Amino acid sequence: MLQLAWLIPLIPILGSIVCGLYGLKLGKDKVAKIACGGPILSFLLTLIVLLGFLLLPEGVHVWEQVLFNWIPVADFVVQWGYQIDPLSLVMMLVVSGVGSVIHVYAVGYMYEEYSFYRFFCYFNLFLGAMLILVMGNNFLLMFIGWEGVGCCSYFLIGYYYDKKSACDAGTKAFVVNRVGDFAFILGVLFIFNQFGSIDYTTVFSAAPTTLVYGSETATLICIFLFIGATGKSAQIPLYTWLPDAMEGPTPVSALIHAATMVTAGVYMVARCNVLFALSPLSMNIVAFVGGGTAVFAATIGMAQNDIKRVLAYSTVSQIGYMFLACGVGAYTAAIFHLITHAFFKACLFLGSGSVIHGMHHEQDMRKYGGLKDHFPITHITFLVSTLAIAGIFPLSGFFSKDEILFHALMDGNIILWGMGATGAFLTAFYMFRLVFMTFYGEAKYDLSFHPHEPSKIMTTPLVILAGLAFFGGLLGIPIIHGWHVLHDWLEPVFHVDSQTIIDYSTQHMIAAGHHVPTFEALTHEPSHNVPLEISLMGVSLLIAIGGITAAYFFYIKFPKLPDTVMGGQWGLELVKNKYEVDEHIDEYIVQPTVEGSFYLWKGDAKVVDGAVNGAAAVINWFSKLARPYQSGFVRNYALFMVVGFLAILIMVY
Amino acid sequence: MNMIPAPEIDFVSLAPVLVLSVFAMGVLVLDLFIGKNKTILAYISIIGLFISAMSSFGHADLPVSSFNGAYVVDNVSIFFTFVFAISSALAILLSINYNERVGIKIGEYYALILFCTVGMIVLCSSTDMIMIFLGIEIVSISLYILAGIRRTDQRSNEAALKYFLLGAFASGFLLYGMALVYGATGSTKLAEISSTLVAGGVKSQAILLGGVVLLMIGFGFKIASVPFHMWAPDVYQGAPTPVTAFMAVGPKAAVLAAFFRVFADGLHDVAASWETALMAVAVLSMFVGNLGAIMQTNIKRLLAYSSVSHAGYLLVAIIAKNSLGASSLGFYMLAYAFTTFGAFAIVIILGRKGDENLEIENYSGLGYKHPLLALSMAIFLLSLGGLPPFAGFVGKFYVFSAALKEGYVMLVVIAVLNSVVSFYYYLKVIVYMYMTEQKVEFQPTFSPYALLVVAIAVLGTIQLGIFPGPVIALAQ
Amino acid sequence: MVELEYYLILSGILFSIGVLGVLVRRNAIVVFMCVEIMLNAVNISLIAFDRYNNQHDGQVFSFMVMCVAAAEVSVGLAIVISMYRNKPTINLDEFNLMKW
Amino acid sequence: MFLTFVTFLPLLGAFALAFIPKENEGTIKQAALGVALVDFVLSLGLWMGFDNSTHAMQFEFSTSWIGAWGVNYHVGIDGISLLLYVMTTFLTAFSILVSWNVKKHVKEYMMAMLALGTGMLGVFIALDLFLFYVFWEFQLVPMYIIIGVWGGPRRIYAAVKFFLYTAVGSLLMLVAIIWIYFVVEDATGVFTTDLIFITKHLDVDLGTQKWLWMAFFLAFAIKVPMFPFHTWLPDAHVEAPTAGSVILAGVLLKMGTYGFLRFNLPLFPHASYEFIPFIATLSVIGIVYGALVAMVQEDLKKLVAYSSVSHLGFVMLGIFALNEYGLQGALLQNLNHGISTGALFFLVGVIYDRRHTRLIKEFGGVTNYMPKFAICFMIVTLSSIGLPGMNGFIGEFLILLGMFQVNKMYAAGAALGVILAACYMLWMFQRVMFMQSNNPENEKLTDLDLREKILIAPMIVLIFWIGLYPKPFLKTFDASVSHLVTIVSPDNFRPGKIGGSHASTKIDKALKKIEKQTHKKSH
Repeated sequence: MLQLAWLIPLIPILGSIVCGLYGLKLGKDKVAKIACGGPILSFLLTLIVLLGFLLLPEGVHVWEQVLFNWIPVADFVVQWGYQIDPLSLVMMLVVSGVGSVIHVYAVGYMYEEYSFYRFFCYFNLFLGAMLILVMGNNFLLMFIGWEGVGCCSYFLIGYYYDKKSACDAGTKAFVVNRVGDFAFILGVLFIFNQFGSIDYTTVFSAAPTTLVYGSETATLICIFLFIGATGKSAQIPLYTWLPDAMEGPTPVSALIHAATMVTAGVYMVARCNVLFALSPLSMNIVAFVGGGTAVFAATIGMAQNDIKRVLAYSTVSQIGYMFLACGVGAYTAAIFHLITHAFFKACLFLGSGSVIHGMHHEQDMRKYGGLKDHFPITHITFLVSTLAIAGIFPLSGFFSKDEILFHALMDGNIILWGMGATGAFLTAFYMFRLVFMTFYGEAKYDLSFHPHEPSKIMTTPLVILAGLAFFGGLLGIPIIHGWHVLHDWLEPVFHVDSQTIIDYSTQHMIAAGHHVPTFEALTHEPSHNVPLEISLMGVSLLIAIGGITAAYFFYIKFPKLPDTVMGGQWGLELVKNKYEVDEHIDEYIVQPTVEGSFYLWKGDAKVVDGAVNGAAAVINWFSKLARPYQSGFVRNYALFMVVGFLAILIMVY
Repeated sequence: MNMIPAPEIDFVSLAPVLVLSVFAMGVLVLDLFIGKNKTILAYISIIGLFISAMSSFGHADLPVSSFNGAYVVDNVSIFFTFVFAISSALAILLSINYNERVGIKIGEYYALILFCTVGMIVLCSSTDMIMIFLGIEIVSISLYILAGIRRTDQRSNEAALKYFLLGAFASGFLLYGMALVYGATGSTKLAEISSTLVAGGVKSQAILLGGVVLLMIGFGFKIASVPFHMWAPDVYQGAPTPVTAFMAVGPKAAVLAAFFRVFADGLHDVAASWETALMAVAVLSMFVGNLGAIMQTNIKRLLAYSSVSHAGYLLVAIIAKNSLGASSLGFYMLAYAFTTFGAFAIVIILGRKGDENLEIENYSGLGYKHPLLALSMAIFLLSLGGLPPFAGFVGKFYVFSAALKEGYVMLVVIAVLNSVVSFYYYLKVIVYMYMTEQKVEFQPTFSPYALLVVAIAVLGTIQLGIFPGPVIALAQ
Repeated sequence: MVELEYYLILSGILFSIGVLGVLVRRNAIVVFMCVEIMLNAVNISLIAFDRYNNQHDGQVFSFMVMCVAAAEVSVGLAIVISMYRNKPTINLDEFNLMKW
Repeated sequence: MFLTFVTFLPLLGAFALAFIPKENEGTIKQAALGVALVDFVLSLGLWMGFDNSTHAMQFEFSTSWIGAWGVNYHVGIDGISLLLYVMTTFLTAFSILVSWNVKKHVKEYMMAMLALGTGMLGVFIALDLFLFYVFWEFQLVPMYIIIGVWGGPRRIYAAVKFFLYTAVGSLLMLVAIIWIYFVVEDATGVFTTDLIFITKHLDVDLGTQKWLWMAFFLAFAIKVPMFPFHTWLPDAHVEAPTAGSVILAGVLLKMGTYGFLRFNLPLFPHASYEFIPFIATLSVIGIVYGALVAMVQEDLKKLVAYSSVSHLGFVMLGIFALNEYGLQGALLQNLNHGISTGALFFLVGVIYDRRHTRLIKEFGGVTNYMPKFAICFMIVTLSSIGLPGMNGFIGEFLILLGMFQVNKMYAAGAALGVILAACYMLWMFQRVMFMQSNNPENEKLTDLDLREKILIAPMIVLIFWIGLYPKPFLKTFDASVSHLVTIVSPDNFRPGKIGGSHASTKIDKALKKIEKQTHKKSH
């Protein structure tokens, strides 16, 4: 059964090729069938593979399928191989599962589009690339998926290619991602330099006995990889592309910019947990960047009026949570949140999508209001997901976020926890701000037209995702030991053999004469302090409710309040303008580069080429100079002979 | 009162010279009895050239020195004899039609070419300064006349006058040089001179060096090297085109051979003193020749200047002073003969009665009106520039290797860079022929003889470029 | 007994005079005569060397030179005459159709 | 002999064309294309018959040419030259079909193209310095003609510049060649220009090596072109006709890199080793500089030209990593650049034929009118910015991998080029293909016709083939490259061994290694 693994990414890719080449001839319905058939098929295959994996003998946690040698150069041999292990299985399930649902939704959403087929060509291709990303058994294959999804996201953001803003957003996304990829490549190069291989199994098994704990190399590798992750997962400082990416059609935002692609960074960091375990410094960096982003993005999210932008910033901040979790070593929590987030954020996006769809592509929330009667299903599902993301018991978000906060406090420190908590509060606030502005209050759109719930094909996915968002939390119920299914499932992946690390590093440090640190990041046991845990849950619940009530007061009870209190405050302005980060990047990086290059070009013509043409000019000049001496008078010629004679005479004597 | 011992005469060695002289006189006499059409004379002269070239194989084992070492027959001299025969023959072929066109109805013309060739053969095989002087003068005097053979044409006259006065002036220097060398070494025979130098039996170093310098000027003038080149452009332009081609190749080759014998053999021992000066002359010739050519709009002047720069390259071979140098001279001149005659042949073909049509712009669009002519012209120019796989390249390669063998790297580098400059003006002609629209109507006069010359030249150029092996074997 | 040097100096002076003449005079005939002076200057030194080396090559050489000089004269004058036919002047400065 | 035949077939074809009257252009075109295609097929035969397991020259043929000088007509092909050779025959056929609509002087054009083909092929098979030089200079002429006659407005300037600039370098190389000729003669008493012999017996001290190296370097660096010798390239590319640009980018530039592999490295290993920092610096500058300058170009062809400077910088970097990753990467990148940039020039030519302008600002929204073109253009663009899964990535990654072993900073600097490539390419693509068409002219644009589809198809196939399964290509390089690596490995010239007969020992070591490898393979 496992043997079928290679089909999983292939099917969507084939689907994409078919759509791309014959889409126009086939007609929309056929295209729709093919486009949705692919992902669903690969979802089923994933289930089969999962079954096969469960049937593997006890203690076998990794199963590799090597298709062929991709790049064989001397001792550098990269296989095209897939690795099936708990982590990749989880990702595959999420990607193909959520992916299929969103594909179905997209059929409804994009149906009016002329280049329907083009959309699904990209969409399927994306799914294939994403599956390669999570299934690859080495860094380079991951990189194929990594850039593949980036490329598809570029296509899909720029789907409406006649809109300049869309094209700019697409290009921006690609280039910003490239910055990350640059670091990623360097990371991979470092890894090969250290391990002489880039296969996960080799590298991770060799790592504890190759890299010294906290050594420069270890840190460099991790930092580079993490920078790569920030690019893909829109973390500080490379987050700016994600909000702009909302130019793409809503299903794209749901699948690529919320559920799957943007979490690739988290997956990668989780995948390399062994390496990160070797470098406490980089762990801290990950944690703080994550926490920082969580808060930072949330603050921006509070003041946005474009419904999708709010969701975009909330995505950024949620991924921040995941990194926070990774940073404190709570990889399970990170993946857990990744899953739940995939559910509710996808649902939210799709919901917003159906609203936008029903509101004739109006995205400004200030022009909504009181839509709950027009969009009953959307409203309910949206509400569920919102509660989930806000972290209300017993919805999925509650468990996952809460686990992260718990670990932030226990394995991290109070500051990280503070960040998390603030983020949670803000999240609850702006999400409900969104809900209230959209579905409640009095209608602010012109009443001439009647918003309408979209067709079944779009509402069904909403329901499914809402359901997942509701019950998804059951995957990992904390406190009660053994009920945390996900934890036990992922344990083999995230198990770090601390003892080997400590032994190797210790002797190595002694040999090198460094003082041996306390390996506290490795040694300390994740404590199970049940009362504390419960009390923390209470606290975070309170925080969430606090956020909601605040939102309630501002946007339902006293709708005037925001303007009267905050109107024109510099803080609000700053947040509204997203801290003017884009502007500054443009001013201090982009413009100077372009202008600089322009002068370089001029210099190229003037100086570098000038030297060449200059030589020619000099020769011409000389030849003009020499001309008059050929005067045509015999006496001159004779004179020159005599002069030459004297010159030679002098030379000889 | 002791007698001058009369040396026994070696007719075998002299055979080429004698044969040619006889034919020349024959032509002179015959001229009186035939009518207006002198073509027959041309045929006879060519036959004469052929026979004399063949007769140079008289000796079984070379080298043979006769007349008390005043005259020698060796590979070099034989090879050069062939170069002369070929070039003179080509010149005659070119002349036949041209002379009718421009109205040169003088039978002596061919006789003069033959006499000139006699002088060249003497020049390249003599090892005695007296003989060398005689050779040079035979060559020069015939050339003075040939240059001015179009008596009614002012340019021709002017060319003759300039060439004559300056030539005589230069011979003065040459002669004085010979005299001083003779005085310093007590002999006019190169062999004895060098032995005296080796033995250190020089009477006065000062006189000797003075002589060397004067010789350098005399020879330098004849091969048109800077700063003694200034006659060349004017004379080349003024003289009838076949004569121009002729004097660009044959005499230059002959003088170079003598130059080589005197300096590389005779004065080898004092090379240190003249080497630098000669290098200076060589480098100057390259630069001035190329720079001068760039500006030219008249194809004949352009070729004249390019021949100045070629003189520069050839001096490199003399500076090398080794056997490779001698043979490379021969090969280079042969290649140069083919390319130059080919080029001038096309120049002649493109001219017509009353209009020489020498402006380079007028060649615009030739490549599509007369593709074969243009193609051959391009081949000749590229060969002159030294681009493989044409003869010129092999010649350059040969000369440069001769110099590099002796380690004159800088000199060769300069020469090489100069040939890049030379490409510039050769390409300019090609640009006109292929890359600009036709300006004037072409009215070429296709004469079978000229076309024959072109054909021979193309074959020679390519043959020497692609399969130079046999010829090189001969030259060595 | 006259030293060799004197002859050499004499011929040197004559030669220089000839050269100067070529440089300064405009009349074709005169210029040509100056060239002849140069040749004869050389003859003097040839004979002198010959005498002081007591050989015969020098004398032979000088005879050769005379013959050549004679030949040159005939050719030269012929050229000058034919030139004169086209353009009735023998002032060299009148002759520079061709330059540059 | 077969190799010789394949090499000279185009030239024969050119002669044959001479006898077709210039009126019936159709026949001429078909004949030319036929010859080129046959040649391509034959060269594929070479590839089929090629034995990957050895570094030795194959299809070798040697006969005395200029006996007096010991110059031989010695040709042969190995892993380094084989694929360049095949690519040359391919691109020759390609560019003949590209220039199907050439208007004036069709006959001359086709003849020039075929002659050029032979010239280029000869460069890749010559195993004799003299022979190599002959081909090397010979192919200048047809290219000069092609640019100068069928080029754009400033074609003459560009053509002459191209010719002279290249000539400067190669003539200095000629001096070095003669020098080597005598050095070897002194050492062995044999007059020969045979490359194989010389590689075995050339044995000069470091100082001389450096001088000779510099002479060869100049010739090849101008051809590549490396910064700062690149300025002839934009002019040549912009003025040349489409096919000319394709050939120029696809083959002529490769001659430079090939020269480094065939001459600089094996002949002067120690000097090459010493010059690594020098080359690496120039290459990195070239990569970044080319990319930056490309970003602000207004003319599509200029942009692609400068991007070539950047890409070739990568290749040079790979070569002078002097290890297998770098070298194989460089060789593969040679092909990649030939394919991607060749295709780019072709596509630019396609819209140029329709709009008679290449200014980016003239375009916009082209996708609306030429969707198929848009797809192809996008694929080629992505391959040229090295998207994984396409050809460009593998080459670039291997090169970075190789350089990283030598010096991390150079690799990092080069990797910057990866970012910049995305910037200039995508920005260009956006301005040309996307957004609203601001110019009514664009609405007249028609999509790819059959000929153009036939032309672009193989390129796209190759792009993905090399990207997804490069093994066949890499395997071809393998033996030769590892042999080369053993030659240039620094332990051949540790202090004290210089001036000894290390050349021969070097070869022996190499041979042993190869033997071992083949042994392994056989088991």
